[in-house]
Amino acid sequence: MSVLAYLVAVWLFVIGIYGVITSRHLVHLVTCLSVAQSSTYVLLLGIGYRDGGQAPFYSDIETGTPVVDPVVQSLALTDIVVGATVTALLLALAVGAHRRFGSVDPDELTSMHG
Amino acid sequence: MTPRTRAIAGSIALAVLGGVMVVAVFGLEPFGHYPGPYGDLVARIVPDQRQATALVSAITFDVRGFDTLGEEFILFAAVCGAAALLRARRRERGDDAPRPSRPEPSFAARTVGGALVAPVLVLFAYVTLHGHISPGGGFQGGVVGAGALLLAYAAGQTVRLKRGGTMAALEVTEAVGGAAFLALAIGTLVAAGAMLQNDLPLGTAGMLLSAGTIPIGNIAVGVEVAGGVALVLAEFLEHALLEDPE
Amino acid sequence: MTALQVVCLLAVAVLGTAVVLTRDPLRQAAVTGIFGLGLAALFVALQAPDVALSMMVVGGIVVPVLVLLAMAKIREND
Amino acid sequence: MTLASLAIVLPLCAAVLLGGSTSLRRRRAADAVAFTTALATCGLCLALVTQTGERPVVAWLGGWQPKDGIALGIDLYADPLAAGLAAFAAALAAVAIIVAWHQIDTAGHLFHALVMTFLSGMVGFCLAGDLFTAFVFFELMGVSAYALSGFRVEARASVEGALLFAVTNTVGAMLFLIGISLLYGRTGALNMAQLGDALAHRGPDALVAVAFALIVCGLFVKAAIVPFHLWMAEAYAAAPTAISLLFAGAMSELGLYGVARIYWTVFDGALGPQADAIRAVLLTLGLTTALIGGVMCLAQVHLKRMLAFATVGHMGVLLCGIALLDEAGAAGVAVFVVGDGLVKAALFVVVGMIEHRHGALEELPLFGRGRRHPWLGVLAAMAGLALAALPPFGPFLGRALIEDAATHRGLWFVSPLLVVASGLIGGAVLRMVRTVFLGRGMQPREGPETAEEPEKEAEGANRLPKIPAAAAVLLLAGGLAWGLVPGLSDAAASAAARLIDRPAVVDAVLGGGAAAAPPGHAEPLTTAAWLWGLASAALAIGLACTRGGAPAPLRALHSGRVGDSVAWIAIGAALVASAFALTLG
Repeated sequence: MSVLAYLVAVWLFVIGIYGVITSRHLVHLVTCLSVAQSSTYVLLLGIGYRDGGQAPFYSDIETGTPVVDPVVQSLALTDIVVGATVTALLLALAVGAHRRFGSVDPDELTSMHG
Repeated sequence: MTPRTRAIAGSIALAVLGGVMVVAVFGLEPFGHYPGPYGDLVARIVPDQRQATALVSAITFDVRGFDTLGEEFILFAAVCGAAALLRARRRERGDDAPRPSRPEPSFAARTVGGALVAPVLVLFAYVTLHGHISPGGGFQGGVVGAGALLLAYAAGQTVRLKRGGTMAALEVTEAVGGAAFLALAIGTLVAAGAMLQNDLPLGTAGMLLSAGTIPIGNIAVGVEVAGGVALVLAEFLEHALLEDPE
Repeated sequence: MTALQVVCLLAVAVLGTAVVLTRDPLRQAAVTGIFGLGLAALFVALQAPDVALSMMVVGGIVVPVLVLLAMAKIREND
Repeated sequence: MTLASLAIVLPLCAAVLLGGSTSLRRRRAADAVAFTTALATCGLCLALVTQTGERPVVAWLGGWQPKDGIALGIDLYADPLAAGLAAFAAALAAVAIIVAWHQIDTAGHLFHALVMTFLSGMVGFCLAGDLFTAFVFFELMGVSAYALSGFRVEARASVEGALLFAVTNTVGAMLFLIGISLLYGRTGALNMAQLGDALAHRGPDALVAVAFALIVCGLFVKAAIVPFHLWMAEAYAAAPTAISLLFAGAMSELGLYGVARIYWTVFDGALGPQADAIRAVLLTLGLTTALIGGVMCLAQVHLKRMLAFATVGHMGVLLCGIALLDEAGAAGVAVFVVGDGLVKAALFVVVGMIEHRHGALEELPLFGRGRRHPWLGVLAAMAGLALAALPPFGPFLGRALIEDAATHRGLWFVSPLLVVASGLIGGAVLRMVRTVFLGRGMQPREGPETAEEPEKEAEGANRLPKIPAAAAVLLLAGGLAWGLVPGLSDAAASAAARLIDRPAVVDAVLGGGAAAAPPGHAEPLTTAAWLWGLASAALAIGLACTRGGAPAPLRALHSGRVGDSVAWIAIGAALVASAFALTLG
């Protein structure tokens, strides 16, 4: 049980990338990538968790109470923003690719090679 | 590779890669036993030194504020890129395509939208301004703020800007947020000697005006995120929502 | 590890798989929204309310809306 | 110490100015702001280099000094190598703006803003002393690059290349971040020096080996190491020429710089005892990359794709130098990056001028067109010879240092294989010169029709834009002269010695001060190295008369499909990670 969180993180990465590899639709592909990205949030927060630790906000608890690691939370926040912006950019590219090629199948975007 | 061989080869590779990762995570401390020392040191030192009760905000905007500066510009770059890509379409569409005329927002839509703008803006301000005290902050608030901006335009309550003007206004909002964060970085460098050094009066923990530069960073990010997210959404929505200049 | 955490972790794993296996992007937008909310719930259970709030607005609202808008654009160009 | 942070923030200031201000939307104003900023950034980085003469510059951002050997805040760490590479990237960014001068006519201010964020990402990645900060600026570089490569939106290929680029590199960034997370879980640290210290005390196990593998694979995607390189040719072909120049001259090199920096600062303490296993894996990848890059380079008829594979091949050469895991190899890499980068940048400028003048980038439609610009042909031919490591120019010196270091270790097979690789690359460039500028070889099938000049060219086709032409000459002259700089090898050896001296880095970052660096010393080049240089130049001249072609499996490998590319990343990562987990764990 003690590694369940990490296993879930690995699973999300693996299944997300599997979705990217087998995807037949650009928008689907981008969403799968965001699933793989979410593995990093789970991994980070899992690493920083502490049994019985409180959320790191001293407005509600006494200073000095054991808290979970606030650093990973800050990293995860950054990571979420990065992930969301990359998703937005990728979706814009997907729309552009469809406009150019008239197809949403990633395998059909290879006009240059015939 | 044919899709089939690719799926098979990819699955095998991912199984191996996942297996190796699983072996690696067994080397981590068991779940629930974060070993430190970074987080514990921060938890011990920062609340007293910075009068911030929300440790995550204190890290995001102070201890590791430089990361956030980089992150804000990732957002900035992605928004610039998405905007440029989505705009290309309008340029090349030219005059041949008939433009669907924009329906006037109905009275109900305007009333409801308009009535919602104020409370959403208040929520934006609340979430952003309390970032150093409680959960929330510039980023979460900024997304709410983007909602307010879009509601305002949807309701047609604001000045009827042409779409070019609207986009420019959102672009400027985003840039102003980014510039504010940069000004904070350079200002602290000049005033305190190190970039993003928090040398402002710190106040008392838990008060709205406390924690020095942390709320300023929150506000800057809130404005930038609001402008950026609204810009991307508006570029996607394009003529569903906004008038074309032609 | 609390029961809530176990439930949330398993739910996230299942929902993530569901997102990938939902091949129709429109349906996927809905599933990914639920996945985002599941992640947010997990983060609350992991004592990370700040991250949970972000995940809620990003994963629950912004990303699904972007996916829907992208699909609308694609339909419109067809 | 303020220089380091200013060098990162200055381009960002320009970016918000360009993105937000309506008065800078006029094209020339944007050009001027971006160009000046890039030059100023380059100046700041050069000033930083002079400050690192005796000891590295360590800047604690936010004023958070480390406490009891534990880093609290983020530090910027500048040694001569880091600051020098940042300066080089900034200089190339200035060149890119010059090249774009005549080309990008649309959405001007956003283009310039993105070049500025790209520059900031590169400088930040060079100077980051914190692993997560390195990741953030790596992503800033990446996101700006995806957006920039999608910029030439009117070209059909553009979006496809940009999408492939963005998806593959996002996967790479995830691998990088998972590796960082594993290390954080082990040590509770993000500062590179502190990480290295913590790992050294505990010795290696599967976690450390896998974290190393994931970080390295993530960086290999950016550095286009086989089989992580499949996005490269598409992205180059898609991106505006000015941007391809930055990708080829700086971005890929930064990926490998990251490998070297992170290995030496973070992992050497823990994995150093098993250096032989790491050397074997990295050397295999490096040689494979060099050869596949070379073969594919000669097979291309599209000029930018050809240069993309030239870059892949040279990334392989660089990886071989890093794989030696010693001072001499790293010194050779440092010399090679600059020499090769300058020469390749000159070639990109030439290609950009051809593209601007003739509107084509394939060898066939350009057949014989270059006869009107013989000077460009001479430039390109000299660049081709320099890329083939003709002594005594810049790329030769770098490659020779790497070869000597390899031979010194008893790895006799490295030299001949690298000779073949650069021979192929130089041969491809020379063949292009032959078809485009001399009108020989590769006859177009319907001669008269394709030889017809379009209307556009009739007026002033002989006139080439002056500023890019001057830039090309200067870049090439710099790349050639680089090999002749007196004392360069010794300086590179000193810089490399400081890169690999982990205890001194830890002392400088966490201990507050370091002993003054000992001067480095490079062995003089062996005769064999000179002969190998001549051999590869001769090989290049010989290959210039062939048509070149790649075996079908290699062509099939480079399908340019997103799914294939990501599958190969997974395969590569699985191989590297299991190799490291088995041998190091």
